[in-house]
Amino acid sequence: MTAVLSCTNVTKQFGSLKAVEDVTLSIEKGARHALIGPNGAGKSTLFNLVAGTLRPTSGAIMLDGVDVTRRSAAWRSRAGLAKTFQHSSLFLSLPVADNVAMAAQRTSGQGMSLRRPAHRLPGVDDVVAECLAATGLSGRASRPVSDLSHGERRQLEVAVALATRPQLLLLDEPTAGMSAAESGRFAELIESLPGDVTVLIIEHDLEVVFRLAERISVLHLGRLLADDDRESIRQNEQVQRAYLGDARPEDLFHPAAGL
Amino acid sequence: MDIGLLVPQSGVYAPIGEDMEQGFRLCLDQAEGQLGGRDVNVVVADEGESPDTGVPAAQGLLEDGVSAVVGVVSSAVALGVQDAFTEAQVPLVVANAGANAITGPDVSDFVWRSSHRIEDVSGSIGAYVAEQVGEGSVFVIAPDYAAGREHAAAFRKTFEGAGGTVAGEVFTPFGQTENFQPFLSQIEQSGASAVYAFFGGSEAVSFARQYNSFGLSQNLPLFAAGFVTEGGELEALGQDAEGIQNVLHYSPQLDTPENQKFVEAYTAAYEEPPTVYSVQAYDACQSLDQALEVGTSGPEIVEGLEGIDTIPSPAGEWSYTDTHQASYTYYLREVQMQDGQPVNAIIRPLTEQ
Amino acid sequence: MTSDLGTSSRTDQAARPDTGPARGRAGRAPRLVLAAALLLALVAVPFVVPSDAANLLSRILAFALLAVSLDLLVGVGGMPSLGHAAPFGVGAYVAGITAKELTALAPVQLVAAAVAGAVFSALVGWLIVRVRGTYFLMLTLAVAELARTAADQWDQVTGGSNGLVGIPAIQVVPGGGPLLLAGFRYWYVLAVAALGFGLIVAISRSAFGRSLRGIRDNEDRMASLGYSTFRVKFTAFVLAGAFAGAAGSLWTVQSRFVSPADLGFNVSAMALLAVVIGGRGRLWGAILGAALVIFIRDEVGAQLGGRGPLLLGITFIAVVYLLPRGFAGLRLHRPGRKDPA
Amino acid sequence: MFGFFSSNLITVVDGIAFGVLLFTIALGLSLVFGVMDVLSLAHGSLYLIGSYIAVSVSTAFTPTLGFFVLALVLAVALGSLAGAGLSFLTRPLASRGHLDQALLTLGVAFVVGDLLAQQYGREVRTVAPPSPFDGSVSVFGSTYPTYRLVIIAVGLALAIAAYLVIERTKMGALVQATVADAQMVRALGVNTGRLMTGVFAVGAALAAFGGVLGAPILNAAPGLDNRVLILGLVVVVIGGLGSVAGAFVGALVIGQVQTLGVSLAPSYAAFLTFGAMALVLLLRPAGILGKGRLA
Repeated sequence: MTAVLSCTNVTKQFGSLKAVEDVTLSIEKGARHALIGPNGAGKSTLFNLVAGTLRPTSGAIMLDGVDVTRRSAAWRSRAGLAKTFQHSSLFLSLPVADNVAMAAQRTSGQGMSLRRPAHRLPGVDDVVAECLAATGLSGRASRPVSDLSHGERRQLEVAVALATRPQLLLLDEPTAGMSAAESGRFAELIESLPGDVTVLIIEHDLEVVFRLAERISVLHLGRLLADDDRESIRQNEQVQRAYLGDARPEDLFHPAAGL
Repeated sequence: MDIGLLVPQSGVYAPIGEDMEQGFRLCLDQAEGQLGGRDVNVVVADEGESPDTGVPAAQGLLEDGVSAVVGVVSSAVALGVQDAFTEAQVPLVVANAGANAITGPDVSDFVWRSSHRIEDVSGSIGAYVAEQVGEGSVFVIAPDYAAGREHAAAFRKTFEGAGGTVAGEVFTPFGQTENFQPFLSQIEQSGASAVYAFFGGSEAVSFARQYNSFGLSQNLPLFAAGFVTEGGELEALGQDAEGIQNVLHYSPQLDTPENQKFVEAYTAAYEEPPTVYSVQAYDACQSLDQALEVGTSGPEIVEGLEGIDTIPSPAGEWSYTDTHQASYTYYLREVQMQDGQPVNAIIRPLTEQ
Repeated sequence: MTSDLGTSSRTDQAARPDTGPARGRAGRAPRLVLAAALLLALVAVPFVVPSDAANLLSRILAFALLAVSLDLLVGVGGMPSLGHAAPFGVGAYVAGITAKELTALAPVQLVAAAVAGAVFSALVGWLIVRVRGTYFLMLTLAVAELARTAADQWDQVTGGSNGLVGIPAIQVVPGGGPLLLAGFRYWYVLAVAALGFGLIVAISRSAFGRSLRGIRDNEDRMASLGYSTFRVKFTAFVLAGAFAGAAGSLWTVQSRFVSPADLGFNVSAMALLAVVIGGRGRLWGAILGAALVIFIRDEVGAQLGGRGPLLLGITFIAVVYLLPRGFAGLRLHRPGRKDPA
Repeated sequence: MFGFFSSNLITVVDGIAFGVLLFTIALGLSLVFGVMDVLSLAHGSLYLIGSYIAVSVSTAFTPTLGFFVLALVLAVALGSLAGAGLSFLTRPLASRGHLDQALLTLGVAFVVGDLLAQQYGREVRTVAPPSPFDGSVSVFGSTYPTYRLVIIAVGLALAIAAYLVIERTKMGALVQATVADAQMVRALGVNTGRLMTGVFAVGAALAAFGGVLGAPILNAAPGLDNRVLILGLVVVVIGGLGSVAGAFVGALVIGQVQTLGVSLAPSYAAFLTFGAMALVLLLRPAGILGKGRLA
């Protein structure tokens, strides 16, 4: 089975600071993969390198066996990569449905279409309705984004990403600021995604991490500390020290403890 | 009866517009508010600085139903509205815009000009300059727009026709040139023995002052189209203008009884001496005074204009040519200081009427 | 630094969803009736007012098309151009030259002018749309000034600073007589302006229009959704240029004269003022803005004894403070209005 | 090659004089933009106010050095006040983007232009250089007005002073930090409102100072405000918005473009200034010394 995403010796340097250093990582099709690590570990930087909003200082990034290191974010998106943003990045003056339609119309190749009114595009409204339903936003379709709560905006982020029909979905701290109930619903949503969609998630809520991810990579100070299945990471002492300091592992890795 | 007065009241040409309005109103006041025996109401519109305001302002006057329009400083505006006036059958008496084409061979019945034609201005001094420089050569400098190019061409035509040699010619970016040093340096290097220049407004002042401060005036006599040393430019230049020989069809210094009377009346009314701009508008008013005796419709006014024998202008009698152009006498003037004030002394006529 | 230069602040706009594509059809019918009534009233104008007022209305309509096309860039696309007079002037020149040298047929002039505006915008837009914000503002200004200077210098073609004169009156159909009467000219201008306005509204409501709003709100996010933001912006720039060129042709129909000043900073600034007065992104508002601007400049300003620029200056200041969202924003204060949610 | 230089040397010198004069306008524009994110189109009016102050002083008194200095002091005082006023006017628009600020300041420029024309008339007004410098000297074998050398000296001194203030003082460090990240500075508890008013006042005072300094060679007339503003904008865009060094480099470049460039390519003189700006923007969209901020 080919890797959907593979990073080879990827390094990103800002001035003298190496935000990501020599990371080699491979993610298989259909995987549910989590990226964890303390603040400042370089998780978001690595995401941006993968998504194409940043260019690596050295190393190579492949999507589906194609070298995309020099490709733009837009190109990668068209190749099936979608990313949600840590600080939600939406179209604030537009209604909720339009935010999702923006993704759907591009994916259906109608983003430049002048032919018919935007609300009569074939195939777009269905996708919008489906993605809004999947994220529980159906009732908010015509509200402006500014009316949404913080949690709803995060859901909308996911709806926008889903509307691109991604092969690889990057979720950057999707549950940050969500209530426990919202987090639970969110996990259900990810679980319900088709099996061939690969999910890579940055998450602080370890309950969500261990619920969703089969494999987990740990970043620390820009380096890849560990990359293993769920159980091995749970046991890995090096990870515990780096990630959790001196706290007792039982407390922290108990599924109900949260963080 | 409404007469439109289209002059710049805002923008860089507003001083010219003010002189024109004063000249026009003086004539009207002297006629006790009547032209051709009819009571006249003057409707003033602001021509502004460029055609994008001037053309709509002219159209606005037509829309207001005026019987005739006097004024227009910008040649572009005059050329731009001539068709509209022809179709509306409203006479336009141009009282400053100098483009040659305004009174060209195919001039409209409804377009007349009581003011100078550029070719007549710069063309009338060419032979004199050629005579002055003899074996030497002349450098020609003017702003880079239609009027500047027409002045330069008119001067060169008669100057070269009289055997003069042109050492070089340069056109400065119009409305953008404050610093003339690069051009003055070019003039010095050209080996010219004199300079002919046309400028207006702030460019005229900057050019003539810098001509002095860079020391050119010590070696190279400056000849100019008279606008360089007219009205506000002359006042601003003061001593810096002294000795500039220039050509124009009027000066308050003109020693005729008609002019003395005019200068007296004008100075009494406005506390400043008249300029060529005042006289051109004054003469436009005199033209209408004669023409309106025939009637008030457009074609009747045109008939009246066609019937004019001579206009008793302060600048000397003149008449309209076949192409509706005022035929002024052009004078060689020289800026001299009188009681600390610069004036354009009349040296001699350059043309005969 | 905000990247959404052309728009009012996000929280401002968020108070009401944009008249964007997702807007339901509910509430549209009364507006259509209103628009039809307005159009009918405009058609009837030459019957009720003296024929010369039709000239003023023609000028307003031509300028309104320019302003609405600029609003497509500024209000919908978030690209604040200070040089929209350039494609307008190019269109005006091409229309004038076509009329003089080729044909008095107005539709031919119109198409030629629109194509010229589009081609000009494509040539310069290829470079201009790569920069954003203040730099976009300055680069559009620079290009327009260069175009104006070129019109000034190229006098064999443009007539130089004296302008292009001797443009014949238009014919609308082959073999028809020239339209010398202001009322007939006005009908032609009204028809084309209404068509152009309709097309721009359609563009703004199309999928492309939605993409353009996306660019205005969040260009980076559009890129990460797979859009070529360059293509979207470039297309908008070219389309706006085409409509500006068409507006230039209408201007020429009425004034029958083109000068370099038609490409100048003043025209660009007036068009921008019309857009802001009307309310950015509310295309119909730009029409009202254009009417007010032309009325102030040509009718009131010209009679003020040289204080016209003062009046304009006060208008600029007043609009910025009192109408932050333009005329369109005034609707917000209508009591009892509900969003069509 | 040598012949080319020797015949154009005086033009290069003149380009420096013109360049440092532009610097006085561009510096204020650039700082106001960098610190307040305001593109002030009223900046040319401040210059013209300075020029008319020079006119007033030189008509009321004799053109001695003392009175010229008096004009400079008056211009700085009035300019600061006007700048503080502009800062007050633009503050409410801080969240509304550049377009609103541009329209507002353009409106202010129209109003100020009209008021100045009412006060001083629309004729060109001239100002004599201060008497000790009202002559010419020989530079590289050409006659050159002494006063332009004074402009070079004053302008360079001003540039050095600005550099020292920005680079060596605490206030300068604060300004730089605000240019780089205004939010961060605000978060650190600095009263950015006072800082912004201060920067606006200083920028405006500089422009008015430039107006007095430039009056003896550029005169004072309606419309000069626009031309000066346009040149100032071109300079800051070329140099990079918000950068002191950029304003200086941009001013010197435009100074040379307007003198040496004009003298080398007179037929294209009208295209040179905006052509240079378009070229720089295309090659280095953030200006010669810009830090790559494009939004």
